[in-house]
Amino acid sequence: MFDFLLETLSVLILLSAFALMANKRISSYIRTFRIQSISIALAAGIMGIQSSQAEGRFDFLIVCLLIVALKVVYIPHLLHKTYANVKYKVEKDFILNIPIMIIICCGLVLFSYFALASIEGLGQGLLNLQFVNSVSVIWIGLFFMISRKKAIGQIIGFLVIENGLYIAAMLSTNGMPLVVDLGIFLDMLTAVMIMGLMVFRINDKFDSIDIDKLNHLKG
Amino acid sequence: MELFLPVLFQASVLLYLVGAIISVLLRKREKINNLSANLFCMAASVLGAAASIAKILWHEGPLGIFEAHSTIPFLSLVMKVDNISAFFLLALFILVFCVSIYSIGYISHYIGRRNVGLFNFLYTTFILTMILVFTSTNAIFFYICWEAMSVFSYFLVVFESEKSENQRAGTLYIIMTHLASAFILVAFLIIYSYTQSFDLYGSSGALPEMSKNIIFLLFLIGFGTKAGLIPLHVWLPHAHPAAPSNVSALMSGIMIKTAIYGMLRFVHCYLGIEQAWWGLLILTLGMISVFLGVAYALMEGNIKRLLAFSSVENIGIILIGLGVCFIAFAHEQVLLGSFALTAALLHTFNHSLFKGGLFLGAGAIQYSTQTKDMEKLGGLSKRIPVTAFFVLCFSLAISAIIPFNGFIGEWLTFQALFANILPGQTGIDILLILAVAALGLAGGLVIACFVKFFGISFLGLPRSEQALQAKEVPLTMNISMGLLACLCLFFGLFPLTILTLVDKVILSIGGSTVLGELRGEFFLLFYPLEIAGNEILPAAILGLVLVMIILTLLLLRMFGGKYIERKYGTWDCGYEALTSRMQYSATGFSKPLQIVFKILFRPSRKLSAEGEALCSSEPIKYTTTFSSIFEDFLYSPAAKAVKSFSKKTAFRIQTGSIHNYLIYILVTVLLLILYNRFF
Amino acid sequence: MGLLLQIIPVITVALLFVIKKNRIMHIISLSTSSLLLIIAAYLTGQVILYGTVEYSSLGRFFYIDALSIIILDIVLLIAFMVSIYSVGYMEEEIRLGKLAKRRLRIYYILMHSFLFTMILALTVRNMGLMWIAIEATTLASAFLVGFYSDKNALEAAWKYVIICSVGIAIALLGITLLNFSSLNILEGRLLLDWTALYEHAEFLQNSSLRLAFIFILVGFGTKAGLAPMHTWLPDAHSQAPSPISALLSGVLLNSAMYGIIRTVAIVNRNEGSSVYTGRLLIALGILSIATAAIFILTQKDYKRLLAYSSIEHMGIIAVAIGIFSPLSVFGALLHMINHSLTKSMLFLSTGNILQKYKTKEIAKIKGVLKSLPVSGTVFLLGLFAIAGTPPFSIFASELSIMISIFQEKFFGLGVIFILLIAIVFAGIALNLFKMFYGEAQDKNLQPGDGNMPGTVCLVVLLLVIAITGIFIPEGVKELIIRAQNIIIG
Amino acid sequence: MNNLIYIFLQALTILMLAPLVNGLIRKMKAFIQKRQGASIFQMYYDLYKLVRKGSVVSEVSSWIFKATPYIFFASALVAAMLVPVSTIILPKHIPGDFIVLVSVLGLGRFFMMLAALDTASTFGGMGSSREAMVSTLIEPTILVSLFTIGLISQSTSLSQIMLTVQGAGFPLAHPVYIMVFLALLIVIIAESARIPIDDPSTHLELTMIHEAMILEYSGRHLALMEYGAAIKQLVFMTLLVNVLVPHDQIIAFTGFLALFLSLLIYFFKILILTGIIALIEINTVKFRLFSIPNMAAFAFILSFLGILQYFILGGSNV
Repeated sequence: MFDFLLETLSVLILLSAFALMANKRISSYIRTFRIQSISIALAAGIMGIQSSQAEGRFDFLIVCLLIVALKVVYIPHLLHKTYANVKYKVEKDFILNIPIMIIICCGLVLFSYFALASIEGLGQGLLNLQFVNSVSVIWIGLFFMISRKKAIGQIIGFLVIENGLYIAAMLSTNGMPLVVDLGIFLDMLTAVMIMGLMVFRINDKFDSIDIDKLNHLKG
Repeated sequence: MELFLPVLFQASVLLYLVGAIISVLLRKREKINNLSANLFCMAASVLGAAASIAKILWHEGPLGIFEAHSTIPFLSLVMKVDNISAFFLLALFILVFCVSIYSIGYISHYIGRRNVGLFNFLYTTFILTMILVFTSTNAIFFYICWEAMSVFSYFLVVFESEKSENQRAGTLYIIMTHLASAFILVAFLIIYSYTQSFDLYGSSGALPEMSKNIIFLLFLIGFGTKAGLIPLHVWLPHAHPAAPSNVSALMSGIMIKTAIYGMLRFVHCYLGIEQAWWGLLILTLGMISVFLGVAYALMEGNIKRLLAFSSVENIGIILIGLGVCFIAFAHEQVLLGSFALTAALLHTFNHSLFKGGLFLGAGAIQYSTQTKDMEKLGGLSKRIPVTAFFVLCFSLAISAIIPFNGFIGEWLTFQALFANILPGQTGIDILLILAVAALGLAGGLVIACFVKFFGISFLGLPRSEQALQAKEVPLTMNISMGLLACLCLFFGLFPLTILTLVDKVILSIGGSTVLGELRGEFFLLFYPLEIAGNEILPAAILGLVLVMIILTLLLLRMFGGKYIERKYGTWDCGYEALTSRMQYSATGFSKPLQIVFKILFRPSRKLSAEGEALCSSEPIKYTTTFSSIFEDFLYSPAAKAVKSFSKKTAFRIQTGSIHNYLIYILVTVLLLILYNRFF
Repeated sequence: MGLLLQIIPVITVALLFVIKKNRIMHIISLSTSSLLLIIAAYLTGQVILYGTVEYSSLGRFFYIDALSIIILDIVLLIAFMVSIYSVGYMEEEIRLGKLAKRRLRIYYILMHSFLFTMILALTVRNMGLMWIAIEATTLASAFLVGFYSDKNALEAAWKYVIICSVGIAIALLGITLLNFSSLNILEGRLLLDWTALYEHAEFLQNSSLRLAFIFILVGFGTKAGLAPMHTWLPDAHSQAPSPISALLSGVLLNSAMYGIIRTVAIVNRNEGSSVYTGRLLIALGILSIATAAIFILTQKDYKRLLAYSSIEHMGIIAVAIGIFSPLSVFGALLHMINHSLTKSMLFLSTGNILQKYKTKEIAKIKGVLKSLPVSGTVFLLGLFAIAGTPPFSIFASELSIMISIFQEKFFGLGVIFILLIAIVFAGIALNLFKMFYGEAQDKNLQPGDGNMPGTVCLVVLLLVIAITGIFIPEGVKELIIRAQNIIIG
Repeated sequence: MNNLIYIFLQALTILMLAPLVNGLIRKMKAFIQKRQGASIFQMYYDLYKLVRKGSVVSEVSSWIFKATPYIFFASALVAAMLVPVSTIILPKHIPGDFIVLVSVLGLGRFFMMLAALDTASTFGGMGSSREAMVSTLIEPTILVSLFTIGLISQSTSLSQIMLTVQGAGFPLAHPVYIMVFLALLIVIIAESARIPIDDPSTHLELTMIHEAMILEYSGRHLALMEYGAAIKQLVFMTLLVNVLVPHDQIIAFTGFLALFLSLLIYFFKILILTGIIALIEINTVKFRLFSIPNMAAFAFILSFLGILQYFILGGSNV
């Protein structure tokens, strides 16, 4: 029953990644990201309950709370603020048109399946094809960064990668040791804050957050 | 001997070190600094020269001098002297002695203007590195010294760095020589990978046949570049003129010979000659260098560039000897090979003397006129007569004119070729005959070239104010040139003195003696030189010439009575306004040959007159420029191609768009995953 | 004692928050770095005596062995030099008005937290923590890269953060897989524990380990500046303040490479051969060298040129690790040391040049030797050194790497390797040497290199690399050999 | 000691004969042109006259200008010592071989060219630069042809060569020798500044080479230069006739009579050669300066074909 839930969630996460890919507006990026984070939090919570029943570990629950606090509440809010502050007109943000990008993403999913299929012991117990889903979320996140021109888009992409990583870690190995998990959260938080700060600065200097304008350093 | 000789060598090396250190310490006291550094060099050279002669005459086999091992793997300093090293060292020490005397005077015009301390430091260490190159027994240590030599000489080349052409010359030089030494390094490492040792005196038995050929080619490229072998010579005519003249004397006199040493040491002694085509290749390249080198020299208007090109030619002569030697050894004809080797070694020695002298002479010209441009010189034989006389001697020597030492080398080379032409090896024979022809043509061109060099810059009327104001050079400079001139004459008259040394050297590397027994009752007094039944008596020839001159004078006195002389202006067709601009210019002198060999120089001329008609009385400007085939068709296109390629790719890769950068990462990951799946 | 290593920087940062006066800040930073250096020396002694330094407290968290102490020593030595140099440099910057007085505080805070993260990365036992520390280095140095917050600096910083974070994220995936591969062998508290992983390397699950290696290689490779993930490096190095460029190039790259080496050790042990990792490392290494060579041949900006040369040297190290013979690993470690010292020296001297000429364009600079007698000379000699000219130390390490390549009879590789290095030399000579000679354009440029203590540092470094080119102290050699044994086993 | 005497003897022979040869050539030309022509001893008279005159020296010039005539003359004489006029008085040890010969002549030429430049006159420069060209182009031919003959007799010493060739009976019938003969003929014409390479009898700046170089000379200096040139010419002629057409093998008996006879034959051969040269001079016109290279190339090809013949015929059995 738990496994079933987790599977659905992982599929949901993958779908949310696709949805993100299909989004046009920054506001909708953030919304989709929030949804994704929520589902991750759920997954963490489920695993937390499971493990607390089984072996009385609580770290997952803590992590779950952290996710809710950071990825569901704080970071999206931060991004919203940033997005509100930069005077930013709606304009075409992506380099390819959406259908093609979706197709490429499908390709990435296939590829990550192909990549991970070599690992023996895949598909038994907890570690089933959810792992593939979550890894493909990483690639999609990376591709999202590639495909979006605006700074915020890139931040989101990075966050999606983080999500993918996190879910992968959680599903494949029941999560890292708690210290590591906390550390990762800390890092991610600072990273996002720094990026956000830089977005402001870029906005001042280049009076746009279109990072295609950042192309002076060549050769 | 065993105990005494190494100490002598060590002492000389030590003295160089001390000289270097002192010249750094006495940075402020420039006069003393200059004096002390050069005196140390002279003392060291005397010791060294004595040691090397003693080594060759009275000691067989390698002589250990110094050995030290570092904590870094494969870094060990092993110095040994065997006869080859000793021979090259002898040439080095003799030249260094003279050049150091010269420097005392020559460098004096730096005092107050440039950092003399730095110069002397570089000068001394440069010599030191050359000594180490000749004595190092460990391949890696050899490479290190080789590189150090290049670097120090680079700094000397760019010493007068305010001129941008010097900087360019230096850069070209350091780049080419560094690339070349990369080839040498590869060769060493291939050797190591088979023999597991860097010992130069070790055996190359473990090397497979194929790899030997490759190694030979690597060495040829590596050392050929240093030697200025055409088509790898392009750095030479730029670098040698750029350096201060005493340094260019060392560079042309000894440094390019390190390459000859390398070929001997690594190809002849270490690898051992197996294929005849090695020799053929060297011989062919030598011929090309001989002809083109002197041809380009003849066209030069800049005295030091002229001398530099002529170095290329002389290296060519040496390589012809070396090539013939390799061919002969490949056919196991030791005696014939030894002829050729004798010729090569002797010419190496002689060239270091007269080319060194010539560069010193050029330095003297520059010292007294501040110009290297022949079109600005002229009439110097009246203003600096002593220098003029010595330069004349060197010019005769390099033109292989009896009784100077240049001739002996030339004669031996011809004898070597002659002896090696054996019926039944048709291809090689034809090549050898062509070599004879090339040497002949070159001989003619050399005479033309140095008649131009001496005649234009020392004779006639001064072509510029500087030449008119030329001031006599310091005594030391003349002394050193005189010394070299005497040596040139001495070794020209009594070649046996040096040939006995050469003979020992060749015996020590598996050759056989070439000095036949001496015949001729009366002429024995004149030290005949007898090779393969052909004997010459340079001393006798000189004696006869002198006798003839005296006789002529006497007879003239008898028949013609007293000699009456009337001073008068040069015949001016009644025009009565003969100016210095009406005499033949350097360009004009070489014009006929330039037209004959148009194909080589592809001269481009420009006539420009202020007036519209060329026949008007307005001054007319005639400029003609030559271009070197290799620089135009080989090097600059290659350089351009590489540059543009690098520019293009650089901007294709580092586009400045972060998207591309992320794509790189993604693609890399995907590729590596593929690798993981398939391997 | 060892824990001080991690505590002191934190304290320093905390102090710097409250201090007002610039002079005191200088003093604090100086004293910190010197203190750290002393501790490092002590620890080195410990390692030489006992092999490793570890504390059972805090869950086996602190761990130093020969490998990490070598790199740690490099880090702290260079940090020391840099903090000496920074005093003069920063004062000059403030004098020139390129910097507001109050920003010195930020500079030092960032610098020391950067230092802290790097020390952390080198002193933890747990791979996960190591990952965190390395990611943290990026974050700490991001604002240092964009310190002069002009357009270019900002651009460089942005690219730096984004690319490195993405790369490091991929590394995290690798770590996860590493963890996964050990799930059935190690119990909870030993998870991701390097020593444990290394001891049980044979039993780890091969397939996932291989995959893990790939991701870690790409991830840490990004940080170490291996082509084609190197793209952030030239921008960051050229835009950062010169002392920071010195830190980035001399220290950061090494600590990333350290992560790769640790992983390689595990994987090769598990594989029983170095073929799998070797192929990848050599491929990426040669690619990096080639890229660097191409870029150096026509480079207009001297700091960028040096950055590319860092890429080249990282490539060399990668190749050496790929060969994975005792000699090559020895060479690699030696090369890490030599490269860091030489490169940081070069970057520091570019600082002087930059302050004198106020431009990074090579074409606009003439007569460095006249206007900066000492640091100009150091720079020129340093260029020869970095290009692998004997008798400087870089040559020694490159030599042993080359020999190891030929020992394995990889002739093609060896030839390409040597040729590329020669080309790099050609590029350096072609582009940079013209800076040194002639006369500076603007006549009112008074000769003499300011920043006395900094210049002294330069000379000291030059002496060090010149001497270590001829021989290295027994102790250092001993350490390196131990590290080599740790890696090869 | 004998060697010395022999050498001086043959130097003396050539010294005596050289002006006469010039006279002969002039006479023959005159004869063919149906002119009276000057006496064959004219050159002796001229030399005597010149020797007695004082000489004008340009004040621009340096010591080289005055030293050159003596060096040139002496070098020509020494060259004369190296080429045996007859194998009857052949010295055992000639102090040099043909490489030395070339070098010794080079000494003279070197100084002559310098002296021409020394007076800062345009003519001098012109002369020496042209001389440089001609001599350069002709040099390979000399060496290769001499090498060919040297190879046949496995020695570079001229005396040795002559002895060997005498053994070979009547060599001129042989292709190798024919080629070499023709090549050397051209060499002689070039070296002795004759039509079609150069024209000794005019002073037209468009054409002159040798004359331009000695234009500044007068008095005894001029005499020495002219004389030296004549000797040089005879040396080359001797080389040609004695090496390629040896004659002493037909002399049966020995002693002074033999010597006399051999010298007679030698003189006779020279006579014929002068005839040939005279004919060439009559029947050709002076070439353009820049068609000289073609002629030189032709000469070189002849000599090279010669040596090819030698190889084709398998070397020794010539």
